[in-house]
Amino acid sequence: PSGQYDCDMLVLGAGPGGYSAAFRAADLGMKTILVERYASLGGVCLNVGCIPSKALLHVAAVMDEVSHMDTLGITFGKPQVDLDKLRAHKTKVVGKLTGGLAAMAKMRKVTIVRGYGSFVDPHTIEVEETTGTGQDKTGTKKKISFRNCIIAAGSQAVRLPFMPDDPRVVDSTGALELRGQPKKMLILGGGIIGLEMGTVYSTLGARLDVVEMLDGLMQGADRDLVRVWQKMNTPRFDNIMLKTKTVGAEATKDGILVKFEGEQAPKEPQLYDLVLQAVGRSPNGKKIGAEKAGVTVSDRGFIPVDIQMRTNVPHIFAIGDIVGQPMLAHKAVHEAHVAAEAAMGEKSAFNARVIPSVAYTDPEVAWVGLTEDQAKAQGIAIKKGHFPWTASGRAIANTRDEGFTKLLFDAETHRILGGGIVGTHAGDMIGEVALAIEMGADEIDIGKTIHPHPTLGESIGMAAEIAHGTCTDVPPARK
Amino acid sequence: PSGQYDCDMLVLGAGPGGYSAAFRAADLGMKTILVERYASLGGVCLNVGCIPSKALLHVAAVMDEVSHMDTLGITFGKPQVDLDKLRAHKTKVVGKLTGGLAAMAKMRKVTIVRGYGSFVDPHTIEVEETTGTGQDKTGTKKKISFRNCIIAAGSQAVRLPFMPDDPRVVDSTGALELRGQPKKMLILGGGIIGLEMGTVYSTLGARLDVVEMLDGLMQGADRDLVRVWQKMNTPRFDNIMLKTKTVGAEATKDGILVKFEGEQAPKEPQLYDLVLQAVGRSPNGKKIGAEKAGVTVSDRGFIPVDIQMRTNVPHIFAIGDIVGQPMLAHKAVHEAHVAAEAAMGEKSAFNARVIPSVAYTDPEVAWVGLTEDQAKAQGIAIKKGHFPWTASGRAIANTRDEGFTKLLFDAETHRILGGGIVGTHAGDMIGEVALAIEMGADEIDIGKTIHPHPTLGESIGMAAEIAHGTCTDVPPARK
Amino acid sequence: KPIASPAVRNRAWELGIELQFVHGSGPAGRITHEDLDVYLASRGQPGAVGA
Ligand SMILES: Cc1cc2nc3c(=O)[nH]c(=O)nc-3n(C[C@H](O)[C@H](O)[C@H](O)COP(=O)(O)OP(=O)(O)OC[C@H]3O[C@@H](n4cnc5c(N)ncnc54)[C@H](O)[C@@H]3O)c2cc1C
Ligand SMILES: Cc1cc2nc3c(=O)[nH]c(=O)nc-3n(C[C@H](O)[C@H](O)[C@H](O)COP(=O)(O)OP(=O)(O)OC[C@H]3O[C@@H](n4cnc5c(N)ncnc54)[C@H](O)[C@@H]3O)c2cc1C
Repeated sequence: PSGQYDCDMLVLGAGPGGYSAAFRAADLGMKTILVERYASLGGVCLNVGCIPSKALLHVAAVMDEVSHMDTLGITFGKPQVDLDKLRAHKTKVVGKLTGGLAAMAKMRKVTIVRGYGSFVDPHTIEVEETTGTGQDKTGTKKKISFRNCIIAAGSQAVRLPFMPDDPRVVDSTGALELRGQPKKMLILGGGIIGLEMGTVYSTLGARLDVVEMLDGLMQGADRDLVRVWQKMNTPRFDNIMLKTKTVGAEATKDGILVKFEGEQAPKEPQLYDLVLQAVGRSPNGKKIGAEKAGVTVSDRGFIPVDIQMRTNVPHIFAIGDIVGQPMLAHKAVHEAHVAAEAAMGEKSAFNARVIPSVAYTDPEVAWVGLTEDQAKAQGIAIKKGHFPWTASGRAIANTRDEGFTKLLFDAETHRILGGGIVGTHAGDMIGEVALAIEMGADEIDIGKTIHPHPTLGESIGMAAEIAHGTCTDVPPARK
Repeated sequence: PSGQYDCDMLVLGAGPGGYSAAFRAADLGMKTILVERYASLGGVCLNVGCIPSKALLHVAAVMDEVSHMDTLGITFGKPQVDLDKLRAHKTKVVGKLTGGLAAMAKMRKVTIVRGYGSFVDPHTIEVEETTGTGQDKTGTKKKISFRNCIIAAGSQAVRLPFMPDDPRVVDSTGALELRGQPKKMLILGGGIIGLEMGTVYSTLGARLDVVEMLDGLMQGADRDLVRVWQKMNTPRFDNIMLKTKTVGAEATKDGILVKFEGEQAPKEPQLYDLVLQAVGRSPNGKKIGAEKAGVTVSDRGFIPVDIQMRTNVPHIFAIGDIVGQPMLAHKAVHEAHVAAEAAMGEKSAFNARVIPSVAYTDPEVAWVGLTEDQAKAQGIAIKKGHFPWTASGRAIANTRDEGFTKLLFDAETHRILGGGIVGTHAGDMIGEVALAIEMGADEIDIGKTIHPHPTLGESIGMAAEIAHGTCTDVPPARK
Repeated sequence: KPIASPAVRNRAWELGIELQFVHGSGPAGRITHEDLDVYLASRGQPGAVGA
């Protein structure tokens, strides 16, 4: 049915957004072409993001766990780390998933075109063929015409202009390469990505410094959640520098010498074996010739879209990191399905109420929907159910009772508006809170749902009972 | 307001049912007395059940995890096990929780009376004081009168009559005492409790045999879930004897010599260092003089109750293991709240649709609501969403992708009826499936709820998408 | 804000129904699929949605 075009659907970029869009389009019967500059599918998330970071974080979590086991009666020897083998493990994990994607693309008859794509007009893209493990161009170019297009070209790590070009200065991709075991590491930016990588390196032996311009780490999460993480993680850090900027850096024989300015800046420049730039990601909107297709791109490189993920050009859609915050894989996937269905003429729309966030640190920090900070700022009256894991049998049995689960309810309707969990496996449980919000559940709905004992998951039921005033696993509410 | 009685509410037994009932009653303003024969509150669950078993299972899980870490590049020495220290850890975990209960009882002004209680008439119980760590009677007796009563006297492990009285023959309580590291252990009964304890002992070095009269282990769970557990756990067992009975046992110098009969019975009697009786639990209904209060007790010792947990005597309620299956702590707690509220004159009723079950083995097995076996037996047309964890990035990153998540939907209304998860942390995630069932969610509700990536929890969203036909993380549905 | 589950919200959007005009018969006024059916029947033909 593609008629005058080479395909019904061209998807630009094969990250979680792009492959999901292409697969959905193919499943709906469209002749689909997926253009990707790199050799393997999966984009940032599978190749240099979500997945390799979690493979390493899992290993780090086990190592950290083991280091406390002697107090429980089990003593292990000091672990021997084989970096090559660890790296190979990470590569294998990534390979399993990207290999799976390639196989599924074939089953769906999605044609993969390797190369760098750039629009030449509203129905045509030019692809410059690339080769090898990077994006080296072969010089071959071809034009592909399409009836519909979904732009899923993602984002790139931001680099500070004054950072020296040196192997000891890396972004998250470089950090994931795990080239060595630095003794002293600086994390630029106190966001999730930097703190996750810091966790890995610190468990492997590095002392950490972190510098953040704002007045707290892990922005976006409520401070009470972050406080628990921070208390547990203070031993990893020599110096947490808030409201502080990096103003210069110099590569020396002994390390990277970094200068700071701001409230908590050390007077002297500091020396590091490894500097991780994790100051944010910028969208790739300006690198794909969008103007040739007539697609509007914002100054910062984002592509504005409507609730069906449609750009200003009706047959061109955009999804994922390139359309805006939050830059998260699960957002990209859900947007992808909407875009593919909308292109097919279905009335799909992106109308999820909430998108959860998770820091896969140790403990994990997960939150979804309204935060307490937002409630305060927006003057929304809330009722809180706060269940401390010191009252959770399972958390105590796991010797990890530092966490808590809190749910925020509308003070008037008692409907759940948001929630946060800090503690081990928080990320695996926040989905229930998201479902509760989407379903419009109230404190009784959640509290009267029987959660199995003893689990960490029952903390969600308990938090709802606390809000409702019926919990008997915590001290009585003061009257 | 207790008037002519010593209290408004007397609760018999301080297990999860009893303490929750007493605390709820006190929170509602009743003058409450809690009678318990043992020194510490918490009943079976906290002292010799849920909690100590999970404390040991956690340690076992870490040990098992570590044994695979060398393939990931981290090599630990062979672990040294200090049984005394491990036992002390378990005791400390239990002590934290039971100590917490005692403190909370005080805050709520719940009076604890230590002793063995037995009804003398519909408004009076006689308590024979007990002392020490067991239930030794001091000889002192006192009568306590009550306006309302909640019976929460729980259950007891069933003992096979022909089992010799020998320290090498234990029930779950004995097994939790961790007196040694047997080389060869027999588990009588293939239920959750036996398999959990077997997991602990096998990780500590025992080879396992299990004997079960029925044709499969972990009855109640769908076979596809159990199959995954069994495949992972086969290495722990020398012999899984199904459709087989134990017909005799003899204590010898070299061990307990056990004779079997049935389909998979070995011809010769087998010798074991430790025999765990885990063939079920029987309710304590016949041991409390219920007839004196006029309370009906079934032949098997259960106390029949209505939806408000009321026995045939209107001011006497019963909850927990003593009222019937499933014998689970979370059921007891929810029933407790209902009973206390009903006694207070509130219109509460136990109307949860589903009660989840979890085997805290490795991997965990969790299920809730309708099973596939039940659907088949009852002729209910279902639509299944089955998400294999081989497609889960997080499971692969954790090197634990053997699991799966399945959801069962009504074929016509698309509402969720049940679900099962096998895999690490399954128990922490099954609560979301329970909430979905209680809320009457359908496949779109769950699938369109954005779950964070990469988590094990997102497998629930994926399974719903698969049922709906919109998942792009698995191969396309065959047409 | 009217309460409705994702499936009900999606269907309402596809049908061009504004949920604030629909009576919710579920617990706490939750709008169900059946409520959408009733609304549709009373309103007649579903209208188109401006994208
Ligand atoms: C270290 C790290 C950890 C992260 N962890 C998580 C996490 O745990 N959870 C989470 O939700 N998110 C995480 N993220 C964010 C997540 O990776 C992104 O949100 C997600 O990858 C966005 O998907 P996307 O499809 O929009 O874009 P991308 O994944 O960026 O994919 C875009 C694709 O398009 C290709 N491309 C771009 N331009 C062109 C062109 N002109 N021609 C051809 N191909 C092109 C790129 O090569 C790339 O493959 C993490 C990110 C990083 C860096
Ligand atoms: C090894 C093991 C592991 C388990 N694991 C789990 C699990 O992980 N999750 C789960 O949900 N369930 C689990 N269970 C089951 C769980 O322990 C029970 O369902 C739960 O304890 C029942 O609570 P209850 O309040 O009804 O009774 P119980 O916990 O049995 O408490 C009854 C209390 O009443 C007291 N009592 C009895 N008669 C008298 C009397 N006449 N006078 C004074 N006091 C009296 C007893 O001493 C006891 O303290 C496990 C059980 C075992 C044995």
